[in-house]
Amino acid sequence: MGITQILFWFLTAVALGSALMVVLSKNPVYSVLFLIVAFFAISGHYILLNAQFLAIVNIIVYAGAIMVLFLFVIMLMNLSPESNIHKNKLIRFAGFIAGLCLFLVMVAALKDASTQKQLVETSGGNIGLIRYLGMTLFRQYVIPFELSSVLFLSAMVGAVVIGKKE
Amino acid sequence: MIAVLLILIPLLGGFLLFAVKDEKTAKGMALLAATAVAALSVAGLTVMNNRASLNMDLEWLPMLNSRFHIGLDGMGQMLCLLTAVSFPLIFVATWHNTYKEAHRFYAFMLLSQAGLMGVFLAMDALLFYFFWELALIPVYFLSSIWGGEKRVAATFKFFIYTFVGSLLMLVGIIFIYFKAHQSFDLQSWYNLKLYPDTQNWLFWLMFIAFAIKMPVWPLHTWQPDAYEQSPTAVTIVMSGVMVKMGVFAVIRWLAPVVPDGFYLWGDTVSLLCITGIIYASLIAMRQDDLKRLIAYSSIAHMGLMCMALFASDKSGMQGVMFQMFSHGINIIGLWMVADAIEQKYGTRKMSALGGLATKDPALAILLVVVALANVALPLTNGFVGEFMMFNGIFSSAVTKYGVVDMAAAGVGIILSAVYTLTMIKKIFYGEGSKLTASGRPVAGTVLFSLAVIVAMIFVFGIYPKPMLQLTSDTVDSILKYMKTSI
Amino acid sequence: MNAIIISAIWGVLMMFSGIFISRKSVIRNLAIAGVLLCLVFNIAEEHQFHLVSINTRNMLVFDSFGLLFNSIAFGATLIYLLLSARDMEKVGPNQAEYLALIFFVLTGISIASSFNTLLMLFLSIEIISIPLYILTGSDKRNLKGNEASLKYFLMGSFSTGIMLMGIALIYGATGSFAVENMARQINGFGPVMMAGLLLLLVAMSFKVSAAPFHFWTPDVYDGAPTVFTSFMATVVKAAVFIAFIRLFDAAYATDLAKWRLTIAVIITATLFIGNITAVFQQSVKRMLAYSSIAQAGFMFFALFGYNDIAREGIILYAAAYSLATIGIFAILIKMKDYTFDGYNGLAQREPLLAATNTIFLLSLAGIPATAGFFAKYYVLTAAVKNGSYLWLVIFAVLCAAVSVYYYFRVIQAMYFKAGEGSVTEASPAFKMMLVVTAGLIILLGLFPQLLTYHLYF
Amino acid sequence: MPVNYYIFVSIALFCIGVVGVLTRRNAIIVFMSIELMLNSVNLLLVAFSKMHYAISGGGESLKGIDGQLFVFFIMVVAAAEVSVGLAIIVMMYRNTHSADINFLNRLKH
Amino acid sequence: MNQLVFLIPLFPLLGFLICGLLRNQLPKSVTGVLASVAVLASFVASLVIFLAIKSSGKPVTAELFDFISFGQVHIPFAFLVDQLTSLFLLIITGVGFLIHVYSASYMQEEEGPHFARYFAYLNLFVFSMLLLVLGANFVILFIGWEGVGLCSYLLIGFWFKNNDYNNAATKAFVMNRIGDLGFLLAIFYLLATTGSVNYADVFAPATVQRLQPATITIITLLLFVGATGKSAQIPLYTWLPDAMAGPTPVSALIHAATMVTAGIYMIARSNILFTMAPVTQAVVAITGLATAVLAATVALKQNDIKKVLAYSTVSQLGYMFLGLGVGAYTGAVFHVITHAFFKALLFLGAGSVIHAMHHEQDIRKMGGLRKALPVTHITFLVGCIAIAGIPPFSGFFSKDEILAAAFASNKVYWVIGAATAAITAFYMFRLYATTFLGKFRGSNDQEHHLHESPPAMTVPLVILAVLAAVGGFIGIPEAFASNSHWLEKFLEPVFAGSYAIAAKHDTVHPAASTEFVLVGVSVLLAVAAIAFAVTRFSRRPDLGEPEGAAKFLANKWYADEFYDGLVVKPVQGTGSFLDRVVEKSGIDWLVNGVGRSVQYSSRQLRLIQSGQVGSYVLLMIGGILVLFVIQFFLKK
Repeated sequence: MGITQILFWFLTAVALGSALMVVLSKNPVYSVLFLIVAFFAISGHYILLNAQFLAIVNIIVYAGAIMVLFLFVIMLMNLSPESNIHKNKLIRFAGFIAGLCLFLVMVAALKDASTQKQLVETSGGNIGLIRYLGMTLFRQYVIPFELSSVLFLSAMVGAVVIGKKE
Repeated sequence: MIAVLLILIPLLGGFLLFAVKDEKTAKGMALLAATAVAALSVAGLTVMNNRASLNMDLEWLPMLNSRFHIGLDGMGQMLCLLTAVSFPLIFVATWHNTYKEAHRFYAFMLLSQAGLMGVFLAMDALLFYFFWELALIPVYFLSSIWGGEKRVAATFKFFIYTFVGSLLMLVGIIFIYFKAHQSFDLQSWYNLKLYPDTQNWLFWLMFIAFAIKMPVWPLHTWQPDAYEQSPTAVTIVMSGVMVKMGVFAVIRWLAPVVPDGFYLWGDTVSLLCITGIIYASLIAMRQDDLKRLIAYSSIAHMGLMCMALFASDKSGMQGVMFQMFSHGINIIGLWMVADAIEQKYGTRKMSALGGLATKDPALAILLVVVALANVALPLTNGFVGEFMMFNGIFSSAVTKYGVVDMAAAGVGIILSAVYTLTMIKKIFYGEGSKLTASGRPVAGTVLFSLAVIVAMIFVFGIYPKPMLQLTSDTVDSILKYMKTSI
Repeated sequence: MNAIIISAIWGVLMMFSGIFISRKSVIRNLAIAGVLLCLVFNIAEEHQFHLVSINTRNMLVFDSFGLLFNSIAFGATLIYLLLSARDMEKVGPNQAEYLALIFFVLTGISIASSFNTLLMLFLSIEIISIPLYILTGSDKRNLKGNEASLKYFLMGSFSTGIMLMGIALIYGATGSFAVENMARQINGFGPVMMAGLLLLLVAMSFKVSAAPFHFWTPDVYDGAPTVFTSFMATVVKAAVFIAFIRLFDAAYATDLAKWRLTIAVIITATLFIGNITAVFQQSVKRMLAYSSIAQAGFMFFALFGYNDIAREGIILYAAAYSLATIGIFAILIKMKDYTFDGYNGLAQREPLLAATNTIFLLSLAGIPATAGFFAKYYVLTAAVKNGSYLWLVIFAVLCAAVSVYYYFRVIQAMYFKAGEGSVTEASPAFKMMLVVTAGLIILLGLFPQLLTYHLYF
Repeated sequence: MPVNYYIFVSIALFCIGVVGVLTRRNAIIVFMSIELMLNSVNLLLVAFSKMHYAISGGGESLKGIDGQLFVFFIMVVAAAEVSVGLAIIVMMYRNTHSADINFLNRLKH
Repeated sequence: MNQLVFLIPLFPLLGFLICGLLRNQLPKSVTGVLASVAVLASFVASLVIFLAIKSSGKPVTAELFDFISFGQVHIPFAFLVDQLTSLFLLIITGVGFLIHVYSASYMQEEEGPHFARYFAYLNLFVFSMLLLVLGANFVILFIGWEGVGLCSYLLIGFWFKNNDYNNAATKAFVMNRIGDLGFLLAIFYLLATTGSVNYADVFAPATVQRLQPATITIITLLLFVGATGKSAQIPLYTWLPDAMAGPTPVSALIHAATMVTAGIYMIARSNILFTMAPVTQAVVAITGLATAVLAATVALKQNDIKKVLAYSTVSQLGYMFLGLGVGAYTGAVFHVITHAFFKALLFLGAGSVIHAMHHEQDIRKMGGLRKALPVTHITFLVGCIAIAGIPPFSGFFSKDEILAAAFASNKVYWVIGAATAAITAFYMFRLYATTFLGKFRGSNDQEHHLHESPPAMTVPLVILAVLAAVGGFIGIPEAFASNSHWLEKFLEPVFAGSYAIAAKHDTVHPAASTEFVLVGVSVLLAVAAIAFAVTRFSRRPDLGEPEGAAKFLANKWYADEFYDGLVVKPVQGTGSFLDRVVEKSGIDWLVNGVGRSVQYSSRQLRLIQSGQVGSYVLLMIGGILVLFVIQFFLKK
C-alpha cells in the first residue's frame, strides 16, 4: 500500500479522533484545540487531493481566523470546565445513539451506490491550483461572488447592531 | 334581471344598514328591502316569468372555467319565494323586539337573506359553494351576538359542524369538477356519468354536508341548542329557510349527479330518517321548553322530507317540494308564537304557561291553525305535502321496503299529533298560571304576520295546484337525469 | 435583476442613512420609497425593462413566476412597512439598520425567486437567514429575544449543514450545481442523488417550518419582536416556499411518484402538529406561530400536486397568507395584551380594527369571498387533480376545520366577550391601511385571476 | 483512492458533529460541532470534484473545479455565520452570564 | 241539481265562518238561530236531492277542481251523491238541525263568545261530516274524516279550563289518528294498485276483478283499522266514553248519531271490496261482536248517565259492524238510521235530565224524576224501548235484521248477539229505572230546582221520540210482509255488486218460519230482562261500591289502565330516556367528544415543544431517519 494510502488513513484517523475529542472533552478550550487539529487534518486531505488553495485557505480562515475568534470568546467568558456543562446522561446517550443511527442509515443508503468503482484523482490535476480557481471565480462565478458581499454586509451590520452597547 | 336583483337588493341593503345608526330607520329600511325582494320574487312568478328575467350568466373565473351563472327553475322560484316572503314576515312579527345595535342586527339579517338567495339561484357549483358558506357567516354573528346566555358555545358548535360538512363537500365538488372536464356548470354535471363505485363514496362526501344542514339523525345535535340559543328572528331564518338548503342541495346537486350512489344508499338513509323521525318525535314529547319542542318537531319533519326524497318517486319529490314551502311557512308561524310568548311572559317553559286561550283568543286560534297544519290536517298545506310524500315513500320504485318505511314514518304522524296537542294544551288551555294571569293580547304585528301565514296555509292547503305545477317540471327533469343512469 | 440590484443598493443606503439622518420618520419614508422603487422596477422587468443587462452565466433566470412573486413580496413588504414600520422604534434605536437588514433580506428573496444553481440557492437562503437571526435578537434587553435568536441561529446553521451535505451529495451525483443537470441525471449514482435530494428536502422543510423540522418556529416567532415576526412569518416564509417550488420543478418533479409518500408524511405531520397544537395556545402571537406551521402544511400541497394549478395556488397562497398575517400582526403589535383575553370586547372600542381583523382571520380560515379561500382551493385542487391521495386532502380539510376553531376564538373574544381589550394608539392612516389590506383580500377573494393572470401573460 | 472512502469519512465527521450538537450544552461547542459538519461537507465536495475530474479523463480539463469553488463559498458563509453567531452568544452571555443553551428556557409549549 | 250539491256543505261552512269570526260582535240569539238555520237550509237541500235520486235512481256527481294531481294521478275535489249518501245527508242535517235547536237553549249559560264558538264548532262539524259522506273519492272522504275528528277534539275540550276534558280530547284525537294511519295506508295501497282513489274507478268491476285477493284483504283490513278508530271498536274504543266530557248535545250529535257511524259508512261505501275479502268480513264481524259484548257488560255497572249511554253506543256500533261483517249492509245502514234516532233521543233526554239536575250526572243521586220531567220521561222511555228492540219500535227492526243475517252466516254470532241484546235491554232499563222511578235521592236544593226543560229542548225530544218509534217501518222484514222492505230496495243499486257475489256464496236469508222463531226468542229475552231490571232497580237501586266481577266491570275491564301500562307509559319512558341519556350523554356527548379529544391532544402534543434545542435537534434527526427509511428501505 502506497504512501497515499498511508497518509489517507493517518489523516482520517487524526481527523476523526480529534473530532471525537472535540465532542467529548470537558474543557471548551480543549475542544477548540482539538477542532483546530481536525481542521489541519482536513487540510492535509486537501493537499493529498492536490487542492492546495483550499488547503491554505482552510488553514488561514478556519484554523486561523475563525478558531482564534472562538478562543477569544471562550477566554472572554472564561468558562470553567464545570461538570454540568454536559446534558444529563439520558439525553447524551440518546444523542449518541441518534448520531450512530444517522451514520449507519446513511452508510447503508450509500454503500451499494455505483460510486464504488469511481476513483478519486489524488495528486495530479490542476483544478485545485489558484490561477484556474481565480479565473473561474471571476469569470463564471462573478455574480455569486458579488452577491456574497451582501451577505457580508448584513453580517457586519448584524454584528454591529447586536454587539454595539447602548 | 330579477335573479340578480334578488341577491343584490338584500346584499347592498345589508351593507348600507351598517352605516345607518338610528334604530327606527334601520328597521324601516330592512323591511323595505325585504318587501321589495318579496315583490320581485312574486313578479318573477307572474308578470316577468320568462327566461331572460330569471337567468343571468356572466364571466367570473375564466381560468377556473367557473361562471357567475344564476337562474331560477320551478324549485328555485319556490324557495326564493319562501325566502323572500319569510323575511318581511319576520321583520313585522318581531317589530316590537328591541336589539342592541339594531342596525347591525338587521344588516346581518339582510346579508343572510342574500346568501340564501344565492344558494337557491346558483347554477355553478363553485358559486353555489360560495353562497353556501356566505349564508352561514351572518347567521353565525347574529346568533352569537344577540342570542341567549349559552349562545357562543352553541352557535360555534353549529358553525364548526356545518363547516366540516361543507369542506368535505368542497372536496367532492373539486373531484367532480375534474371528472366533468374542469367544469362547474350544473348542466355538464348532469350529463356526467361517473363509475358506480366512485359514486358510492362520492355520495357521502357530498351528502354529509347536506345531512348536517337538514339535519339527518344522528347529525342533528347542533340544532336544538342553536335554535334554543339564537334570537327567535334568526331561529326562524335557520329552521324556516336554511334547513331547506340541505334538501334543495340534495335535489339539485346530489341526486342527478351521483344517482347510483343515491340509489345504493337510499335504504340506509331512509333508515336513518325513520330513526330520526321517531327519535325526534319521542324527545319532542318530553320537552318543556317551547323552542326545543319546535326544534325537535322540525327535525322529525325534515327527516320525513329527506326520506321522501330518497324514495325518488314523482309524487314523493313533488311532495317534498311542496312540503319545503309548507313546512317553511308553518314552522315560521310556530316560532313567531314562541317568540311572542317569550317576549310577553319572559319564559319558554310551557309548564309555567297556560290558560292563554282566555287571555288571548286571537293568538290561540291562529296558533291552533298553524299547529294543525304542522300535524298535516287535511285542507291545510301540510296535508298535501305529507300525503304526496307518504305516497311517494309507499310506492317508491327504488326500495322494496316502501310499505314498511311508510308505516314506520307514519308513526311520526301519530306522535306529532301527541306533542303538538300537548303543546297547545299546556300553553293555551287550563286555568292559567299566575304568570299568565296578567297577560294581555300580543301585538297586532304578530297577529298580522300569523294571519298572513294562516291565509297561505289554507290557500295552498285547499288549492295546491299552482304550487305543484310550479315545481312539476323541475321534478320531471331531475327524475329524468336520475333514471338515465340506472 | 432590477429587484436584486435596487434592494441591495437600498440596503446600503439605509445603512448609511442611520448615520446621516436623525429623523426617524424620514428614514422610514426612505425605506418605503425604496420598496416602492423595487416594486416598480420589478413590474417593469416583468414587461422586459432591465436597468442593466448582465450575463448571469445562467446562475439566475428571471421568469414570470419568480418576478410575479417578487412583486407580491415587495407589495407585501410595502404594506408591512406602512402598517408597522413605526413600531420598530419600540424594538430599539437602530431603526436604520433594521430596515437595511430587511432590504438585504429582500435581496435574498429576489435571488431565491430566481436562482438557477444550488450555489445561488444556498447563498440566497443564507442572505435571508443571517439578517433574520439578528432581527430576532434585535431587542437585546429582552431575554426571550436572546433565547429566540440563539435557538434560531443554532438550529438554522445546523440545517445549513444538512443542506450543504445534501448539495454535496447531489454534486457528487451530477457533477454540477446547475439545477437543470439535476433533472437530467435524476438517478445519477442512484442512492447518492436520492440521499442528496432528501437532505435538501429536509433542509428546505426546516426553512419553511414543516414538521418534524418546525420546532424552531413557535419559539422564534414568539420570542422575536412582533414587528419582525410579522415579516419573517409572511414574506420570508413565502419566499422560501417559492425557492422550494423552483427546486421542485427542477429536481423532484421529474419523478414525483418516488417522493409522494415522503411529502405526504411531511404534510400530514405538519397539518396535524400545527393545527392541533395551536388549539391550546393562550397567546395569540404563539397561536399565529403554530397557525403559520399549519398554513405551511397547506402550501406543501402545491409541491405535492405539482402542476400549473399548484403554481397559481402557491402564488395566490403567498399573497393571501402574507396580507392576512401582516394585517393580524399589525393589529397584534398594537394590542396591550397578547393573550386571547386581551382581545375581549375589542369590537366595542375599535369596531374598525375588529372588523378588518375578522376579515384577515376569515381569510386565514379559508372562508369564501376572501383570498384565503382560493388559496386553499387552488392547492387542494392541485392535489385532487392527480387523483391519488384523496385521503390526504380530506385530512387537510378536517384540519382546516380545526383551524377555524382557534381563528374564531379571536373573533369570539373581539365580538362576543365583554372586556377591556384595546390598542395603544391607532392613527387614521393606520386604519386606512388596514381597510385597504382587507379590501385587497376581498378583491382577491372574488377575482383571484387578478393575480394568477400574470403568470401567463 | 475510491471515492466511497471519502464519502464515509465525511459522513462520519458529519455525524460526529451532529452528536456534538445533540450532546453538548455549551453554545460555543455546539456551534463548533456545526463547523465540524460544514468541514466534513467541504471534504466531501473536494473529493467529489476530484472524482468528476477523474471521470472527465483528467488532463487539462477543468471539470470539477466548481466543487472546490463551492467550498470557497461555504467558507465565506461560515465566516459570516461565525461573526453573527458569536455576537449572539456574547449578547446572551452579557444578559445571563451563561453560555448554556438550556439556561434560557422561557419559550416552550 | 249540482249547484244544490255544493250548497249542502256550503251553508254550514258559512255558518261556521260567520259565527266564528263575529263571535264577539253577534248576540247569542243571532248566532244560535244562524247556525240552526244554516243546518236547516242544507237539510232542505239534502231533502231535495234525496227526492230527486229517489225518483231518478241515478246518482248525482259534481266536480269543483283538481285537488291534488301528479304524474297520471288526479284527485279531483268532487262530490258524489247516491242513495247511500243521500240517506246519510238526511240523518246528518236532520238530526243535526234538531240538536242545534236543542243546544241553543241547553248552552244558554255560556257567555256570548263561547256560545258562538260552540255553534261555530257544531257547524264546522256538520260541514266536515257532509264532506265525508259527499266525497267522490277516498281523499275527500279522508278530509271529512279528519275534519270530524278535529271537531270532536274541539268540542270534547270545549270547556278547556278543565284539563281532564283536554286530556280526553287529546286522547280522542290521537286514537283517531292511529286509525287514520291505517286508512291512509289503505288509500296508498289503492293508489299503488289501482292508480286512482275515485269510487267510480276503484269499485268498477273491471278494476276489482284485476286485484289480487290478498291485496284486497290487506286493503280492506287497513280500511277497517281506520273504521275501528272512528267508530270506537276494539281496540280503539276507549276514547268514546271519555268523549262524554263534551257538552251533552255534542255527545248526541257526534258521538252517537253521526260521526261514529262514519266507519260504517266507509265500509258500506266500499262494500264490494269487503264482500270479496271473506277473511276481513270475519274479522269485522268478530270484532264488532266482541265490542258489542264488552261494551254491554261494562255498561251494566256504570253510574254516570252519559257513560252508560256511551257504552251502549259502542255496543250498538258493534252490532252494526257485525251486520257489515255478515254482509247485511242494508241492515247495518238501517241500524245506523234507527240508532241515530233513538240514541240521539236518549242523549238529549239525558241532557235534559242533567240540565234539570244542575250538571249532576250520577244516577245514584237521581230517581223518581218522572214526576218532575214528564216529557223527558216519556221520550226517554220510548228511546229505551226502541233500543231494547221491542216491536214495533224502530230498534227492533234494524237489530232483528242484523241478527237474522248473523244467524244465516253463523249460528254462534246469533246466540251472542241475542244475549247481548238482552243485556242491552237490561242495562238500559236499569238506567231508566234508577233515574226516573223510585224516589228522589239528590240534595234538597236540587229537588227544589227540578224543572222540565224549555220547549226548545223538549220539542226536539218529541220529534226524535216519534222517529224512534216509527222509524223502523222503512224496513219491514220480508218475513212479515213481502217486498215491504223499502230501504233495501232503495239501497239496491249501492250494494247490488256485493249481493251478486254473496249470492254465489249462498248466504241465503233464513226461512220465514225460523226468522219468526229467532225474533220471538230475542224479544222474549229482552222483555224478561226489562221486567227484571225495572222491578229490581225501581225499588232497590244499587248504590254501594261494586265488588268482584262487578268491580271489574265498573272499572271497564281496566282497559284504560291496560293501555296506559302497555303503550302510554313505555312511550313516555322511552322519550325521557332518549332525551336524557341517548341525546345528552350519548350522541351529543360523542359530538362534543371530538372537540374534547382535540383539546386533549393539543394539551399533550404541545409538550414536545420542550424549549430545549437539544431535544429539538434530536427530534429532527429522528425525522430525518424516518424519511430515510421511507425513501430508501420502504419504497422497495
